[in-house]
Amino acid sequence: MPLDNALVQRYRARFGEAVREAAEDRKQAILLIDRERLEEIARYTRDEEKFNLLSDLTAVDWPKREKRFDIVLNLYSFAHNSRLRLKVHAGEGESVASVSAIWPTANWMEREVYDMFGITFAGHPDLKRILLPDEWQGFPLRKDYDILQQDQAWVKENLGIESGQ
Amino acid sequence: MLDKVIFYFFAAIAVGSALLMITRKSAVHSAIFLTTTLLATAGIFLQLRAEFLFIVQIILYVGGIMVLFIFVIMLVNLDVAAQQIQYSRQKWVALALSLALAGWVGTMIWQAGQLPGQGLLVRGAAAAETLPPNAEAVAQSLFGPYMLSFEIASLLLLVAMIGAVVMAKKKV
Amino acid sequence: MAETTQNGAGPAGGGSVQQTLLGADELILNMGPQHPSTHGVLRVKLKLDGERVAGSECVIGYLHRGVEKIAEHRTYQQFAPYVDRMDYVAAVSNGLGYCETVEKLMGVEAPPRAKVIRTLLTELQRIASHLLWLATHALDIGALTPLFYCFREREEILKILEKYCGARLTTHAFRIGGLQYDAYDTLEKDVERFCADFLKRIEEYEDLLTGNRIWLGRTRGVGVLSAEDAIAMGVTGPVLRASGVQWDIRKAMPYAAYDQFEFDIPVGKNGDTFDRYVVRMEEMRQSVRICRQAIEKIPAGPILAKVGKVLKPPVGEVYHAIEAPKGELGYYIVSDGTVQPYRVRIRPPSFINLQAFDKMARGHLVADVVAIIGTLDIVLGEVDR
Amino acid sequence: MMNHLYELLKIVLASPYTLPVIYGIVIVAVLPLVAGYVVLVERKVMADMQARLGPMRVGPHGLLQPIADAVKLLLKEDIIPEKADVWIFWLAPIVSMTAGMLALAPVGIGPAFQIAKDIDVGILFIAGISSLGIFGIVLGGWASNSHYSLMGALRSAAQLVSYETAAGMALVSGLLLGGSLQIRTLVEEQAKQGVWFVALAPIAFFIYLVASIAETNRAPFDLPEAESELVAGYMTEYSGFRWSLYFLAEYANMMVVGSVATTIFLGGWLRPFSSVGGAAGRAIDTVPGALLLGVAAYCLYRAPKQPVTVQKLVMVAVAGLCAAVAAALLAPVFVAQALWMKPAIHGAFWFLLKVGGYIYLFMWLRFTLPRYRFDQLMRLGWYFLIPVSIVNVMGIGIALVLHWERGMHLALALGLTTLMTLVVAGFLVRAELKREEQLRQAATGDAYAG
Repeated sequence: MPLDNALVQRYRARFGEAVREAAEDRKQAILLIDRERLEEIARYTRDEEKFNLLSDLTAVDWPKREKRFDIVLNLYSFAHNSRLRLKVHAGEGESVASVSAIWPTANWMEREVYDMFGITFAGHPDLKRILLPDEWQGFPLRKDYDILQQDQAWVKENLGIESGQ
Repeated sequence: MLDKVIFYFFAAIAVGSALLMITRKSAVHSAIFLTTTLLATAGIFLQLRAEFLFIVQIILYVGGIMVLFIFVIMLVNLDVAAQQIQYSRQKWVALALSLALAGWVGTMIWQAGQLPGQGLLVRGAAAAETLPPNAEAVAQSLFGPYMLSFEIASLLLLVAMIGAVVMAKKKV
Repeated sequence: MAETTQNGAGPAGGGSVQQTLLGADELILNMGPQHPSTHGVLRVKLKLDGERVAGSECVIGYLHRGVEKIAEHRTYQQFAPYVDRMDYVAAVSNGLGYCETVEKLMGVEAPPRAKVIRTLLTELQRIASHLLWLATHALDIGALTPLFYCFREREEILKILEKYCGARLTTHAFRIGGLQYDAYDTLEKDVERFCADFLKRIEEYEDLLTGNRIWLGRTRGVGVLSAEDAIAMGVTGPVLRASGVQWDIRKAMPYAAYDQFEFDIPVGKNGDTFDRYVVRMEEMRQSVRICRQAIEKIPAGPILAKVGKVLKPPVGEVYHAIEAPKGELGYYIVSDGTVQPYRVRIRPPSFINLQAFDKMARGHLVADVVAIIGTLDIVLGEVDR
Repeated sequence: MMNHLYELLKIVLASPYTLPVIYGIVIVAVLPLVAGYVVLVERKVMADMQARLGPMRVGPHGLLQPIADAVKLLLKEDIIPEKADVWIFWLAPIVSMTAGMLALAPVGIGPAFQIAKDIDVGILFIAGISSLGIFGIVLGGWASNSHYSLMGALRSAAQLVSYETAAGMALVSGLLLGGSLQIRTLVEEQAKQGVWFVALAPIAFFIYLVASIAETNRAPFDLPEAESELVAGYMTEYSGFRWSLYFLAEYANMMVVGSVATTIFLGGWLRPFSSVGGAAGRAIDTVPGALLLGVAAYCLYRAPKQPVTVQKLVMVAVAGLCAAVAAALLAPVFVAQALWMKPAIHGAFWFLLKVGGYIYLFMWLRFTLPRYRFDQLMRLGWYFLIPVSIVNVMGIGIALVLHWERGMHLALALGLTTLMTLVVAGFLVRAELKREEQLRQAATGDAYAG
């Protein structure tokens, strides 16, 4: 259901159209914002709204949408003891501004998102695979990556077996 | 009889490992052979019932100095040095020196032959068993007649030590 | 690929270390993945300047099993046992987090009896997890004996869990919507007995370590993390509290039955290894407190809410976090209305906390690196997922 | 023919070298076994302190465990890493162990059993030779061509060099009191003065205790083998028999330092209250025998409880052994004809008992304390032990001079010395605490301290 409380109004007042939509799901506030303006909104969110803990940064893949990726930031504010979820849409090959300068903890999370979805983050200190081996081909958490699929070449070369299955 | 056997045993080890010490390429190996030489010398001291000298030789040279040697050798990477042919330039100098030394020793022995007795500097050594325990003896002579030289030597060492410390500090 | 072929000693070359010890240049020392004190298969590349750490990089992923991918191909119930395999020394907590998240997603709520029993078991699990941490941490710092004492106590807890659900380590203890098994008859008695002598035992550990000059020397001022840094690095759990931030999800956003019990949140002030030690020790005491209250008032009633055999949560998403022994354990689940979750994102505390390692290790000695890895209390199964 | 052999035998027996050679062979043959059983004891002590049973499978209460371990080690594959300096890799453990065993030569296990009887620098000999063991460690660590080994070796060497000074100073203060380097004389001095030197120079003893733990690389100073940092220190690349040689060396060294401490500070082979004679003395003399009889009785009592017949038999055998020794210990006390063997047997008993106690202390500390960090270890050595030991030695020297020249009462003079040393130590400790506090402030002040 759409959400329209003081917080949302503040955001709308400040960023206008950049706040695409504000919704509430299971009593949790969700803001969908412009990809281009993610960085400044994030900075505002941390400094003005005091959401100083980035609990989680991840992504969701919607292949049928024309901008297939959601980048999801789950924020927490010690001051208000409340959570906020920022969302950004990104299409195939579009890169998202890195927030690792704002919340250093985003460093590894963004690396993991890149590792699993192949979403690149502009301005990330060293964006490389973190969980999978560096030479791995493909991005496992994309919906078009089958669960049995894997980088056969890599497995063959490094584990000396035909297939992991 | 047994004394002689022991003596030649240790002497052989000393000379042999001394030679090996010079000929080894790897510095660590040379260090090890140097250690063996020192140990063998200590053995000769022991066979002469000079127990104090024997143990001092081991504690100071082997236990102290050689450990530091090996320490340093291990720290510095000597592979490069090992590759090169060493002492190439001083070959002739070395030869001349060794010849001179050999000549000197020869003359000494020859002179000794002039002396009455069985022709060696060592004559009529007292039966070792009858020697008094010599730790005290060494101490007596060190702090008795040789007091001054002893103190001077220790002073020298102290100076050297301080100097080393200062130099080390400078580098840091 | 280099990661798997290098071992602890590493072919980084004997030459470099020799020059380094003379202070000539920096040495890359490679700890792990096969190393006694990297707690599993963590691999740390240390840039050493002499014996001091000039920088470090954690190489992880050796245990990656693609849990989040698996989740998208299992039904909600089928996936529940998988979460136990992440932080395998605190399986109950993982299960609690997952079940509650799905319940939130479906808008059902576990009955009060179930909630209290969940809380009880989760707190026992927290004690077990902290005991394992203490054991290994002390061992890394060279104290051999606490290991066995801690395992002795942990054994008691595992026995209780085993009596409850039949499993000791990866206990699939809870079900979505409540519990499958009701509390067995002597549960209260067992827990009470455990609590009673555990409080005595924990005194013994403190006698052994807390006042010990060597222990203080090894832990005080080591791996300091200021409150600001801690928050910026997203560190949570005991590590955050040791840095002086009094934040515990059990109090901030109570879940399960924590709002019914009273307990304190221990807080450190220096944010060094010693404070983290003190905080965890105190947390164990507080957990005992909660357990004792819990066994006093386990309400009667059903243990399983009305949930169908087939779970089809309405379309939508939810993020729910609990205070796992290691820190904030969060689940972000997106539902597309089918029987399988569309996306399950797990926010593993160990993974995030490990990120602070570099900051903490800078300028310390190699020996301290071991202490710092220990004090972060990571579980690689959770880091790599 | 026969009488030729007889002549030969007579010569051999007459030669002064025969007995020592036999003793030497005995030591070399028995030491590994003893070490093995010391390990077993250590494991049992550890188990006891850690609320478990320890080895129980091989033989009753694991009595045969050492033999099983030895067999395992001998049969184990012996790995030499590539790029290792092979013959140094071979040599190193042997050096370590030879040093360890050779150092036992002048040790007097009882007045009768002493290989190098008339060696006149006994204590120096032990100190010097045992310090050679470091060669084995350093070379082994270097030859393995591995970071961990090398670091372990370097640490080990630095540690030994820096703690030998303190240990030496402590020994010197003992020697000053005894007025000789000879083992026998030292013990006889303590008998003559009717008091063990630990009572006269407690600080020296304490310093030697700490330093000797560090020298033998035992916890809390076991950094060279700190398994949580350097996998196994200088032993990392060793396996099988070679590794067991290092292990043997470590335990031989423990026995060496134990014997030295016993000889100098704990009255060697003297029994407690050695000056007491008559009925009371007799009573004390019966204690050892009674003790062993008790052990024998306990073994017999446990024997039927063993599950397997073999184990029952072994228990009985152990009991028999204890009983035999007890008989040997008791005979001289009650049978006049056997009096001549009293000093030998009782001396050996008391000596071994004391050494055992010393080693037990090592184990106790090992399972109680965490491990020092290397810089802390060095500070302890250089900033505390060495200064204190030097002050202590000077004080003792002055005290002795006062005693000899001014006729001051020895105990009083030494008491004053101890007091003075304690004061100095107190100052040092306070300075150290202050420094630590400052360091901690700095560290907590900014996270990148150091």
